[in-house]
Amino acid sequence: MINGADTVFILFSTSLVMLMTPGLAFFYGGMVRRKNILSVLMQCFIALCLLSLHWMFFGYSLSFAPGNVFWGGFKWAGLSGVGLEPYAAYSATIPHQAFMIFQMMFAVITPALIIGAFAERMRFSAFLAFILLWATFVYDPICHWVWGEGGWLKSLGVLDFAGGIVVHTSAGIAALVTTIFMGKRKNLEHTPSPHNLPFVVLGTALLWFGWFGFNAGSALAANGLAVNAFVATNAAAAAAGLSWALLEWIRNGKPTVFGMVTGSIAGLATVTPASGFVSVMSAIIIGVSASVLCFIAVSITKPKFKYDDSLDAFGVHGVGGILGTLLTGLFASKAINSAGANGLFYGNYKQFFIQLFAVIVVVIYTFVVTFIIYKLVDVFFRMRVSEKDESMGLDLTQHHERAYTVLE
Amino acid sequence: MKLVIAIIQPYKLEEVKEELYKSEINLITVSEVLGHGRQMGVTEVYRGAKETGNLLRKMRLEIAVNDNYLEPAIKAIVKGAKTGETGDGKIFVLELKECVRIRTEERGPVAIG
Amino acid sequence: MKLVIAIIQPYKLEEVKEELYKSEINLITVSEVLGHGRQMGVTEVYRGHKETGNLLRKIRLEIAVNENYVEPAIKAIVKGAKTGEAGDGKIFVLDLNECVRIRTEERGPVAIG
Amino acid sequence: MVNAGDTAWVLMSSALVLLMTPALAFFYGGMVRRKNVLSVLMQCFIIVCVLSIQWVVIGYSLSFAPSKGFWGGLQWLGLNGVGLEPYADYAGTIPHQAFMVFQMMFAIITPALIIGAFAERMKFSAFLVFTLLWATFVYDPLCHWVWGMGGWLRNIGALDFAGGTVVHINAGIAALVTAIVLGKRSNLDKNVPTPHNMPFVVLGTALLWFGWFGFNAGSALAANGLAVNAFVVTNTAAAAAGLSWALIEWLRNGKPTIFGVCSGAVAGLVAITPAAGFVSVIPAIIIGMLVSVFCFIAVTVIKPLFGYDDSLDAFGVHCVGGIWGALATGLFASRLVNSAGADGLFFGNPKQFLVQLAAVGVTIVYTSVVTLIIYKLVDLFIGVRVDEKSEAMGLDLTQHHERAYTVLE
Repeated sequence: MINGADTVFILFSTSLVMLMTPGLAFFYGGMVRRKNILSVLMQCFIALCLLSLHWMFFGYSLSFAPGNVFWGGFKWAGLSGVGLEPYAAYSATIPHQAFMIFQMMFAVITPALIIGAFAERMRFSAFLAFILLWATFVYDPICHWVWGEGGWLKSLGVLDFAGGIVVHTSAGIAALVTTIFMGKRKNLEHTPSPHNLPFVVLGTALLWFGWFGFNAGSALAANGLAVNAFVATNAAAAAAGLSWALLEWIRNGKPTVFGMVTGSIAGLATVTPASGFVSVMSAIIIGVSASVLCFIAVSITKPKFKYDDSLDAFGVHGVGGILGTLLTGLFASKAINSAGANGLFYGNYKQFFIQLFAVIVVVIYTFVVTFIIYKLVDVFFRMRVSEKDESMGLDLTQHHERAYTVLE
Repeated sequence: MKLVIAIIQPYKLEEVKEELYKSEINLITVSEVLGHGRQMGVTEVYRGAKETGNLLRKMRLEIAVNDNYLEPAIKAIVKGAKTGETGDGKIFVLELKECVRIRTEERGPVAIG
Repeated sequence: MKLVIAIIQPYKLEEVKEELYKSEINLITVSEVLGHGRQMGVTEVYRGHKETGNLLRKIRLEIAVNENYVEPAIKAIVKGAKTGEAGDGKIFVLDLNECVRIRTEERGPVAIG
Repeated sequence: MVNAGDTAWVLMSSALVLLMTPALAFFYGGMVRRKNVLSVLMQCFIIVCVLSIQWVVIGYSLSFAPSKGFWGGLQWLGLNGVGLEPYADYAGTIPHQAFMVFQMMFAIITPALIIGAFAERMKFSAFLVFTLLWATFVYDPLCHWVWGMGGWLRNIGALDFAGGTVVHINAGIAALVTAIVLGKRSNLDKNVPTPHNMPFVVLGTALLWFGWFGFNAGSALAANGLAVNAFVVTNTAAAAAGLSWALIEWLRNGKPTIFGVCSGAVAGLVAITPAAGFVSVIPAIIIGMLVSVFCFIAVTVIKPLFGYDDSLDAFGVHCVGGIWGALATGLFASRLVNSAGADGLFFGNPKQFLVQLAAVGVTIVYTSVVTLIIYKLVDLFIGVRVDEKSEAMGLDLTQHHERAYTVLE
């Protein structure tokens, strides 16, 4: 039976999650140098176009069709059999296509997150090939394991409400792999400062706004659970933004707006797997720990190991996603979501080890497969732009256009 | 004293800076300008309409030097900015009558650098 | 050789460029600056608060020329930029000691234009 | 009976569609030169204000009050009788005022689309008068013919789910007419202005795409399977069109551009608008793929060939895309998707294609004639174009006495 309110809620949540990809574009775009902003916007936008089609042709089928434990197969390829009737195994009160398109927006933003790692130096054609392969061979299988009917991690009882493993851990690890193998940007002695911080703030605002759809929408119905996820999401983002600002204040003397928005995003990423399983107080603790750990990753670990994760895709999303998945194993409670499980703090230590196991499996799988895809694409398309193109900027060399005019 | 004004390709700024620092020339002022060039530049495309603007984006350097630093400055700029293609830019040298360090009110050659 | 620096009204740039091209002067560098003016400019209004800033937006042209082109350059700029109202701008002429074409490293008058 | 779910959806959609007008402001605003960006933002914003009032006072009645005439009846002037009970002929499950406010947002964005044609050279006072007259004498009658009870195009069975003819062809033709009669911007042959802030164009596109979900899926006027279908095909067509524009550029110019992808995505959204509630996913991909081809030709071949200065391609994208969408609806519509609709040519009903063609033809003729008359009237009494010096100085400073960006601080 289709329920009107649930359908409205999912359609609206889908719109919100769609807006997150452009939100991310501005979040990242403001951070790069002026000569590269369009390349980032372009990568995010083309991901929206390309992966929408990928999802309908075969992505949705690979991820969600009732195939075997590892992937969904091609039963629903081209959306055959995915109609306007509900499909009860996923969501009994909304049209099947509504569920499909809601999930599509997740499949779009996940590869877009990786852009932060290789911004300012990747060739556009290589980028297209890379995200298409990555979505097919990394995102779709992992999505099936965790969320798909019959997926083996799902059967194991892994909790991932809105994508801590599927979205943030996988994208974060892929970011780490690409950034290591692609190498540093040129002339990095002076770390480039963000060319347009208001764009970063605008992007954060749109991401925060869209994240309500991401997390609360994952309840797939307009019910109490959705409200819990909504409140927990906001609480974690607020706590994380505030605590990052405090960390900077203590360590560097002044809080920065760039730090605060980074903290908020870390909080949002971290609470994602937990939002439907934990209470609001737990969400605040999750938010604070997100900022602490991501702060360490970004401002201590990164300079120490000297990888050039240009926009901290790994430091924020990878670290946040892994942390959130583990914390879900600590803070989850059946009192919040009876369909979930209790975590370590509620007397079920087993859940924590299930979460840990899932994280390890996904990290290894993502690392290996991303590496293979990277090498393949590098052989056929060459990943990195030439030195001259890099100093001229990707906007001019990859797209023959320029973001701003000088005089008029 | 001389005032050196150089118009160079924007993407060569890093290298020119590098070369100037090597020659111990630190006092530089950079601004973004539009310049007329003989060269075509990268064609920009807007909604399919090709655009080759005749005013191109350039970087303008202003460097005040004492006379003995003039040649090193010119050499450094040429070394950093030269590619051999049209559009590499120009260097102009002007007489500098006076120079004042505002902090100390020192004047003349000692105020430079 | 001379370096001509002109400060003009922003909206006159097109016409000045046009006139300079007619006089076969091609090497120009344009930048956006703020200039102090005697004229009032257009009053800007922000949330009901009237603002007549005394620093107004101007365009700064730099043109390097050989001696025989100084007068044509000045004439061209005046022709393009003059309206007769306060705020039309100023033209300064400086001595240019040296000019280097970075691409070929040629020097002197031959390097101009 | 008012249904809570349906009402929530239509209210949500109204908010989404409202956001499209500011989105359009940024989409267009990023494309103009720095000295004119505020004039575009201003025009879009003032339209929201002016037409919101026009709509509740006369517009809604002229468009939707049941009547067989040229306009809707006058019985709903000032929202008289438009209350919180549903009006079953339009939407049986939401308050009548919810339907009214949803439609208001369409009436607002339609004249705003035309701005793209006359940007950078129209006098603000003339713009206000032109817009008000255009909404009353072009938008309202046409809206009545296609969607109003008793409208004659509705009675012959023209399909227009969310505004292909009423919104996009209509605004696009008006754009062409004004661009031609207003003439080119000055100095255009010497240097074509490039977009002064491309990220704004991208921001506008993103918000338009976001709002378009309300535009199309909201037009189902209920939270049901039809809304989901419209939602899915809207996203699909936009994605297909954005991608295909990038491919065309890649083949033709060697590099794909973000400006191209944004233009393509908007063209795809335009084209799917009339079809959203009548076609399924695969036709949506075809509609999206092809619209980029048509609009690309219109913008890069036809426009330079005829030499009209449609500054921001309001005609090239909205009208061309809208015509293709309206005709494609006649080709791909299927009763399997929407039993209240009709089958198209490819589903064995050639008549539907001819009906669509007729609706398109009528719109083009009516709109171009009346727009021309309104333009001439306004030009006579107020003068439409700013003087040369104001144009060179920019409309921000001369029409509004303000400036978008500072130079140094």
